[in-house]
Amino acid sequence: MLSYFSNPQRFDGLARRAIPVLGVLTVLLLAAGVWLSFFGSPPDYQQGETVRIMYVHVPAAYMAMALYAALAGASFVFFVWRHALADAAAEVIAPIGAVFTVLALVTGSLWGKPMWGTWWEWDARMTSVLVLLLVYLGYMALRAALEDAQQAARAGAVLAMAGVINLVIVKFSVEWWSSLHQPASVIRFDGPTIHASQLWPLAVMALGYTMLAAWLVFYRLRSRALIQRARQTERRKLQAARQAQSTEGGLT
Amino acid sequence: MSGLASVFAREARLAWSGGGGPAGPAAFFLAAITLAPLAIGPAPEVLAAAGPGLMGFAALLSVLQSAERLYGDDFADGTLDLYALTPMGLPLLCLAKTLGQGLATLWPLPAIALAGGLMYGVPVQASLMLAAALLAAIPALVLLAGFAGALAAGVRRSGLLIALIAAPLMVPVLIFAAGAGRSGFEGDERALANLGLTAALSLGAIALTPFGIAAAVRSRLG
Amino acid sequence: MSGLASVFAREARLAWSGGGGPAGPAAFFLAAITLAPLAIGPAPEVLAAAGPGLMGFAALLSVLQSAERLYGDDFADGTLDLYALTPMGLPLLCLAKTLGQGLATLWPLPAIALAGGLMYGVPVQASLMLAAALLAAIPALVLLAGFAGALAAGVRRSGLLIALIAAPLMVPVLIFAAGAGRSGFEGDERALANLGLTAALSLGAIALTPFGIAAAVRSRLG
Amino acid sequence: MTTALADLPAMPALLPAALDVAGLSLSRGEVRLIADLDLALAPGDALLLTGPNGTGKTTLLRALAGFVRPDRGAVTHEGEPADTIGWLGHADGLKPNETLRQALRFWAGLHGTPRHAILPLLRLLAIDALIDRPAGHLSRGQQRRAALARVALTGRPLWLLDEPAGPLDGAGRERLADLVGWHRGRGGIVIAATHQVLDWPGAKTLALRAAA
Amino acid sequence: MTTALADLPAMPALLPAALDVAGLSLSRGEVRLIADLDLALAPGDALLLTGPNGTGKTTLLRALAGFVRPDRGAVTHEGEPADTIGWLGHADGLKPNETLRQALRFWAGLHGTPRHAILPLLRLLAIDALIDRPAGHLSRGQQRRAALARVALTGRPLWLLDEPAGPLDGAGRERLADLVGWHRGRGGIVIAATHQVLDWPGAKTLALRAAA
Ligand code: HEM
Ligand SMILES: Nc1ncnc2c1ncn2[C@@H]1O[C@H](COP(=O)(O)OP(=O)(O)OP(=O)(O)O)[C@@H](O)[C@H]1O
Ligand SMILES: Nc1ncnc2c1ncn2[C@@H]1O[C@H](COP(=O)(O)OP(=O)(O)OP(=O)(O)O)[C@@H](O)[C@H]1O
Ligand SMILES: [Mg+2]
Ligand SMILES: [Mg+2]
Repeated sequence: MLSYFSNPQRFDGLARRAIPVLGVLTVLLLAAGVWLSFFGSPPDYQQGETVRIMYVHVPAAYMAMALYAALAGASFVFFVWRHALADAAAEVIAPIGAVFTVLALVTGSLWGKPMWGTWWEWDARMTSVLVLLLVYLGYMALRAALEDAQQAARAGAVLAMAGVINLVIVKFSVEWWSSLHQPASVIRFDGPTIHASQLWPLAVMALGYTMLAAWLVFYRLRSRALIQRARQTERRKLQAARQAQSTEGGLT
Repeated sequence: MSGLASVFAREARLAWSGGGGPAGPAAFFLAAITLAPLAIGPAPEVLAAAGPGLMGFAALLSVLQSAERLYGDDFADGTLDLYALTPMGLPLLCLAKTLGQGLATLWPLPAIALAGGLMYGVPVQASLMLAAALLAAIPALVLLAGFAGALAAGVRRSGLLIALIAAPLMVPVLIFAAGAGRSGFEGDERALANLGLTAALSLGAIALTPFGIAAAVRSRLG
Repeated sequence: MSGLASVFAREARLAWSGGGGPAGPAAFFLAAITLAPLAIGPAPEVLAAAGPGLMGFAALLSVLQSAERLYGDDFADGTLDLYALTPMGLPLLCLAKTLGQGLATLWPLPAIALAGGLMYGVPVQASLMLAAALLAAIPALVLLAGFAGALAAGVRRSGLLIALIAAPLMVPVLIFAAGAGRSGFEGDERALANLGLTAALSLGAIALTPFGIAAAVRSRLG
Repeated sequence: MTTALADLPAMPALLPAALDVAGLSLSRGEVRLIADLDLALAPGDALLLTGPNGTGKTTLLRALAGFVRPDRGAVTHEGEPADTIGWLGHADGLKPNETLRQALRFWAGLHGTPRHAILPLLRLLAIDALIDRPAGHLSRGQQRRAALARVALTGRPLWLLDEPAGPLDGAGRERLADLVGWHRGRGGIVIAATHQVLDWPGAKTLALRAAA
Repeated sequence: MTTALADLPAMPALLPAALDVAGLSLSRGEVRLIADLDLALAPGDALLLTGPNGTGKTTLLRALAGFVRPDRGAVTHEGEPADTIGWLGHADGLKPNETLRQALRFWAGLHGTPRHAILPLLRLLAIDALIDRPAGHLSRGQQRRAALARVALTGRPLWLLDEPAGPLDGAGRERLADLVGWHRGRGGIVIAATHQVLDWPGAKTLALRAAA
């Protein structure tokens, strides 16, 4: 499976077909999700209409973590098998994950104002998501700082794998430290404790977010590959031109 | 004069190309104000009271963090020798260089401080005052860090040395800048006076430190 | 085994001869805990409540301050290449090197934290608990700083990058260590549990980070 | 000079050394520097890497040491690279605040080489009088000599040297030749990138050419 | 090669240069390296500093540039040192993240040298193809060539070069000789410390000897 995609042509073929499909799925799912969130679900008996922020917030928080897991997974694959596509995927996933993290933070704090009467609270879950944002930023900063592409790839992979600790912290922070924030109620060992009328829009939105992320990842992977190929041909042309020049007896 | 501008522009460019420009200090500042509450605990009264001071302190530290490279790199790669032989004179060059790097990297700090103030539960007006005070403090902080950086250039573990030299010099700036934020918080009319004093310190630093920095550089050429 | 000891001893010696050994971090730590009240203001309740946390935070920062040189120097002068070719294996070497430098420079911090706690008006017993927690935290902090330092070795403005990389990894250590001091202050029986967790994190770091550091070093040799 | 050479103490015997390079291809950025290089060296051999600036001498040495991953091909050592290679890069690997005595004792100890080998080696390289100077107070060429002593003290059979003679004076180059001769006589292998003419008897030369 | 030399654009005329050293004594630590040195150089002159490692070549150059204070004696320039000296130290003074184009434009601008001089100079030194590479991605010798171009772009009359040819290949040394010849032809002075044999026509040599 891995070696199958080490052929750039083959990956390009897959990506070319996947991108429009993912794009359409994203639009459909998000449209359905938004409709369900606003009209297809009742206001909460405690939280009233503000509960609708949940349908934006929870999937964003879930994507922030899922994308980090994907980043770490891709890094692991690159670290062990040196698969260039895995490194490209890691590089591409990081900024997307950071954006979802910011979205989770912003929607969470928008929600916090009506619910807890404050935009921000130094509560374990919220703080650990902020720290997750720092992990993303650190990863991107490290890659940006290393000029050598090979070094950037390897060092980035090492860091991404170490950063997995933070996922554990985000996940369990609410249980470890008594906290204002909701404990998990959807993803639990003993099954969801949330009402079905809320579960449905949530699930559709979550799926929509996932498709959006996948679409973005594939799109950027492909454009990255195209840019690289263009650069390569340009370089070859340049080299050929120089060779022609030097045989005329100009420089060397 | 175009020499000044070109040095300023080059240093700003170097700060961008190698270190990601303002991303580094901004992220460091963000990390510092994120971690502090984890250590101090979430009690809102304590956080709101300590907020402006912590933010001022974190700004000082993020200036210090970049101080080591300010002259240390130039020392290691031989650029300092070349700067000493420029036609424009060392003090002016050092002024342009230090401000160029500092401003290119530190401009987001006031904005982050504003957000941070709000996150710590500091009222809006006081947070604004704090952001303004930081803005006024940055030139002074950067130049003092540059002075220490030049003195310690190329010394092992110069980061620590720089902190030791620069921190005491920065105390007055820190007191006035954090004071502006605090008096803003306490609803006190001294806030504006503190802000004014911070700006005055920055102007003083622009007038005086270039000579100090130039002397420090010369002392390191031997 | 004698190889381990000789690496440890050499790094400790280099830390002394070049950078003044523990003087630097001690002074930085001292400066941080003296400056913080200037920034935060003198209200005793605030200071005593924020004290243990501030001290933990300042310790973290002084570890970060020295992290840049930990692997940066070796990278620049070619020593890292040599270390990669030693007979003892890179992970063990990195462990000995990092702890050698860290312990040689940071041992005074717990004692200063004790004194600082008393100065901030934290009760004696809580101050003692804080000092013990710092002692337990230092190996973990140093090794995590070493990991970040190895990743960012030789990069422009690596100090900032290191802080950004290491700070998130240090969060658990900071929470438990400062938590020990805080619960000590609040007369809480969780203090001992926090202390134990801090020590456990340090042991975990000793077991795991050497492989991370070695991988980081290798990634930078290319 | 040969007197100094005779002074060199018996050091522990070298591990058996042999190097085999098959179909090695290296690139930097997107430029292919070395294509399909084959190379075999046996105990006592010396190889000089020459060629214009930027043709990949440093890159090749780093690949032989295992620091750079080849695009294709393989480098086979007799034994582990980490047990057989003595490395001298463009940088000397000295600490400005460490005296030569301290530094060389450390490296000798790490590699299990007896300490009494240090002084004769420094004498051979004519820097024995500087043994208690911190490396930061040495001139460029003196630092290079100290770094060469460090390589010899590793007791490793395969020496990879990147421009060992760059900052050396004429006498220094002769002493380097003596040192290399001694090492080869013990069954060691030496590969050196150089722009200087180095008269090492029986040394092969690999002249790299500029990439197309 | 001489084609490349003929390509060099008319640069602003050099300031008049002359160097006068009288009774100069220098030491490092407590060792006297140079005692009572007298030296006079006129426009067009070249001086090669040679001598074993550690005899004070670098120290002398730094003293001529005004970085090191002499124990006794005086260095007299025609004009201010800060207006007449083009400096090349052991280090190249390049920033790893800056491309050659960026770096050389900066230095040319700072010294008021027109930009169109950059490309011909790089062509003379055979690194014009690398102009958009960050300096950190160049080989050792390529970096040295770039640093030489920087010296030429200062438009200063008195060049002080510390081992300019150390990492250069044979062709590089010839191009260096061309560059130096061009500079001397314009009335410049060149002083270079070197361990390489540099064939600069009419160059004087000052051979330093080891301190007693
Ligand atoms: C900036 C502030 C906030 C952040 C960073 C944040 C972060 C998170 C994260 C990471 C999750 C995923 C938890 C998991 O899967 O275990 C989550 C879920 C959730 N959050 Fe927030 N949150 C914030 C504010 C809020 C607020 C104010 C509320 C409303 C009271 C809220 C309600 C929820 C709910 C109901 C879930 C779903 C829990 C589940 O079912 O698993 N969050 N949040
Ligand atoms: N990190 C890098 N990224 C891209 N290209 C690089 C990098 N490092 C080196 N190069 C290029 O690779 C080529 C080979 O470099 P290398 O240092 O191996 O040359 P060399 O033969 O040792 O040259 P010299 O004689 O100047 O030391 C050079 O053309 C250089 O510009
Ligand atoms: N900071 C210093 N303190 C004490 N002695 C020093 C210091 N720097 C250099 N020296 C000594 O001064 C002498 C001259 O050094 P210098 O670097 O000028 O020599 P050099 O002729 O340039 O040698 P090389 O050919 O090796 O570059 C050397 O013997 C060196 O050991
Ligand atoms: Mg090379
Ligand atoms: Mg010299």
